Amino acid sequence: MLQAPEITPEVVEKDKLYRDMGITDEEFGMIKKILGRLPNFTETGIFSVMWSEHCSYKTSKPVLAKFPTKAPHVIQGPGEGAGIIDIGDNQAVVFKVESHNHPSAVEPYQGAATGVGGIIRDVFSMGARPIALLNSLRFGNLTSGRVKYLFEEVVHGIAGYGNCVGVPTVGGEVQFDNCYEGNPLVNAMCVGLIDQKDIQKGIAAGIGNTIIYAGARTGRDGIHGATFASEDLSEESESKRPSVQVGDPFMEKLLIEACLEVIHCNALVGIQDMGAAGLTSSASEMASKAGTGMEMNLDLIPQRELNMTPYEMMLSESQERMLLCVKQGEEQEIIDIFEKYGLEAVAVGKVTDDKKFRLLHKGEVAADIPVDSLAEDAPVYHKPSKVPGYYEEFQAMDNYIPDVKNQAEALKALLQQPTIASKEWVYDQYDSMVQTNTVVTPGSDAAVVRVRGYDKALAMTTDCNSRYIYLDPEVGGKIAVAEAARNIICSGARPLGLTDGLNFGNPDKPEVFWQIEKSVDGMSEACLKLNTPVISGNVSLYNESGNQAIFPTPVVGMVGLHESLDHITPSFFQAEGDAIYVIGE
Amino acid sequence: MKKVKIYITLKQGVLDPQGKAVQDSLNTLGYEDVLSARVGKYMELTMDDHADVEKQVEEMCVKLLANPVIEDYAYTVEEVVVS
Amino acid sequence: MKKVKIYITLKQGVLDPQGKAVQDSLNTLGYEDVLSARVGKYMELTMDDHADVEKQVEEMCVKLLANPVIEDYAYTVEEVVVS
Amino acid sequence: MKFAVIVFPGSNCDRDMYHAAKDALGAEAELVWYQTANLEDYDAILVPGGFSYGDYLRCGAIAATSHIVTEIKREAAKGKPVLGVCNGFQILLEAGLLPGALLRNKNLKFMCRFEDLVVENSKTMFSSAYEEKQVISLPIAHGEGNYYCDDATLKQLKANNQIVFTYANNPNGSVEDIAGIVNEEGNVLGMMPHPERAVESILGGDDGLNLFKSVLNNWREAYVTGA
Ligand SMILES: Nc1ncnc2c1ncn2[C@@H]1O[C@H](COP(=O)(O)OP(=O)(O)O)[C@@H](O)[C@H]1O
Repeated sequence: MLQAPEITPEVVEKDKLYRDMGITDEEFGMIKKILGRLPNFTETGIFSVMWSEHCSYKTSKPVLAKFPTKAPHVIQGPGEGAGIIDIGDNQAVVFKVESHNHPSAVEPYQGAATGVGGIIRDVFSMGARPIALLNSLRFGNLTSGRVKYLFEEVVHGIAGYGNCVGVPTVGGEVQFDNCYEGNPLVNAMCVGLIDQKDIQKGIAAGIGNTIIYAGARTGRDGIHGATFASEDLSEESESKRPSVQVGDPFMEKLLIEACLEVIHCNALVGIQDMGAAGLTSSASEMASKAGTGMEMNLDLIPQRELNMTPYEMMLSESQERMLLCVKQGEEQEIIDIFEKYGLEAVAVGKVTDDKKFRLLHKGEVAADIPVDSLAEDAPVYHKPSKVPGYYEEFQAMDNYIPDVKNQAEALKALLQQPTIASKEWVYDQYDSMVQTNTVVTPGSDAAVVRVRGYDKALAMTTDCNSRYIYLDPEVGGKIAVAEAARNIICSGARPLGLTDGLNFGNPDKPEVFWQIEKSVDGMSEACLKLNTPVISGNVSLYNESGNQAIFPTPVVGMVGLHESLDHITPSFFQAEGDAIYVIGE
Repeated sequence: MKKVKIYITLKQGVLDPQGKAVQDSLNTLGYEDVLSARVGKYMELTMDDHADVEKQVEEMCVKLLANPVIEDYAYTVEEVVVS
Repeated sequence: MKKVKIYITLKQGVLDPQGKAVQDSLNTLGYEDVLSARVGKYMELTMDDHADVEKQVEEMCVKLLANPVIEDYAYTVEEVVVS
Repeated sequence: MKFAVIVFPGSNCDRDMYHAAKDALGAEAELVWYQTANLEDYDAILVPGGFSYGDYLRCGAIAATSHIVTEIKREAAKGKPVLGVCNGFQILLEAGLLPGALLRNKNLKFMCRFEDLVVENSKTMFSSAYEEKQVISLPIAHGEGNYYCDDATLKQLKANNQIVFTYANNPNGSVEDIAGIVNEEGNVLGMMPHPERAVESILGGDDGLNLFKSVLNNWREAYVTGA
């Protein structure tokens, strides 16, 4: 399936090869109409990744539109690599959460590691220095060898990558439940700090400007990762995967430093990381956002393997790569900075005025697609939704009041639950102190990272009790946001806003789609009440294995501001003799 | 007694950042003839004699020692000559 | 072209926590015949032909690839047969 | 007094070290990229932690072959203080500036937490602001901090009083609980714990500050008349 050249457009249509890539018959019809002809194999692959849920949010878009995203302090809402909020003194905080569930189920160390790498790139591509990482993990119960292996390796992977790049991992959460046995969840969040004047956008503007490719070479890794992320985990998915992506945190560390130097060059017009669907999504999105077109010569793409086809290059998910738009004639200044860090940076294309996404390969046109059809104009679906039977049953039940005979025993039994027990085993493996700004390390309600040189600090947390959301998605959604806000407030900070990671089962099932809608309703209501807009997020659907869906798990990552370092309050008792109060109901 | 030598290498096409760093470093040190480097693991097991040693080693590689998603393995089994 | 295979092992007497962990896991999995395990590195270099390949490999091991305080090394040099 | 903080590709405690010297100690400090030709202009050299070259092959091994290490050796031979922390310690060992090697932690895991250390030798230029046998608390953050040397080397380390810090509760399996050692001349210190992470009480403690103060005080005594 990977050797494209001999597969003609006619064969793609006749043998319905597009179906293997996740394109439906109707969508194939739309593509023919957009192009006014049959798409070739490469073009079909490009549409398939751009129209996958992962890139286009085709089923979740109508739901996401419900989130409140605006507030006077929001500088950048959803739509760019990460959201941005004003924190005064011409500074801003940048943050986003991202899932890497499916890769982590197949190869837990690398899956988790590359998840961390991806979210860090989202943040520094905005021009921000990454200052903290958090994560939100879900596994089956720790009774099987496979689950223990997944848990250990995911934690090793997060540590392996985060520790090496020198961004402290300051918080997170872990929950164990049977529903995650075959489909663990690995969500990573990155927080960055930026001077507002340095904010970058992922745009390819200015006709004639140069497109520069920087970082790792392109290999055959993770081809079709984006479509893979939008399917449930089956036996097949293992064999479907040509090759797992391996992360190189050392390369990423160099990329961070080089990119944070490059953003100060006048020559830079736009910059974006190559995340899911790699070169295809970064290039087409940069052009679409700027209202331009782009032409790239694939012969110039740095390649790690021999004889790569356009299809393979465009769909590769090799890690640690960035795409830049640079003023024509001023390329060398930028290339020199990358070279100082030992990184490859090559001009591979230019901005055009025809709103086309055109790829050249060995003297031939390998793809020629209206760029907006890939990004902005991807199809959107309004899926049917239906109240699940289980929910109606539960609602009809009487409230259950547990009859606890021995309080001390019950407390001990609870504390032994892995979900409740101390997570020191996990966070002891994370470097939580590098950058020497971590005031409150993992183990408290919210982590606190001070802003060096100012009398202020940032509080951050990830939260989601998916059992509540399963029982009642709307109330559970409110609880998730409220819990995050309480954690922030307990640390002494004012909540600023949140990023959400929507992890759900197969949205084609009306009951699952209902869960998505209702939890977003609940979350939105809480966001409005608490004045914590949603500034970024991620959607991961099809989290099912063997027909069992996970509990709906919309992870909330929230950030708050301490207006003075004196306000920082840890969550543990400070001194003997201090009084203890309980407040609330 | 048997001595088992196991070689674990990254599958063709899987990125090997460590190998790349070793190659770059050797090139920088002046060994420009080094065209590529790949880094893997080498393990030595000492095992009691047993009818099924080979079968066991094969199993151990699959179950624990190698990660079949990204690694290949090979092994040899030798008699330990007690001198 | 030459293919160089390099084997790096911990010196006798240097504690090998990773080897110990591998042995313990194998024993736990039921492979009780495994009496000991040592974990080292295995590298493959591809090198351009050169009069001094062996000498260069020896040097590279001493200068970079192995740490003489804790490690031993061995290598083989093979002709790459281009088919 | 002017400190050089060496920045290798992959160093990540470089800025922390810089802030410790500049802001907490109040000395002059500069970040020095590893391709810089020489270090003559600096009075002391700090080799920070991190993952130089991704810790690929062996921690510190690739960095130890770079040109700047030759320069560090040259300055060390002049008697200038050289401090290597964590990955910096690994680099100094790989470069042969200090004896021994670091293996993976006994439990094979990366560990990040505060640990109690005992000051075994308070007569070095790095430890003179501490009391002999004082117990101090510094963060560790490493996966390969398990110090190893052969018996002959250990004997020498003891005979020359080169062991500066030991762990009160050995976290990683180091021989004789060793956390930090100096060379025979006493001007090169390597240690796994991070003094630069413990220079402000808001970050959990400032026991590390005296290490930098020791260096500064000794330099003043030697070079500043009337000090
Ligand atoms: N659940 C969500 N809530 C709000 N915004 C979202 C959500 N999911 C995705 N987004 C926004 O959609 C945009 C595209 O997301 P994504 O494709 O994950 O980013 P990237 O292209 O960096 O990988 C981002 O700006 C993101 O913030």
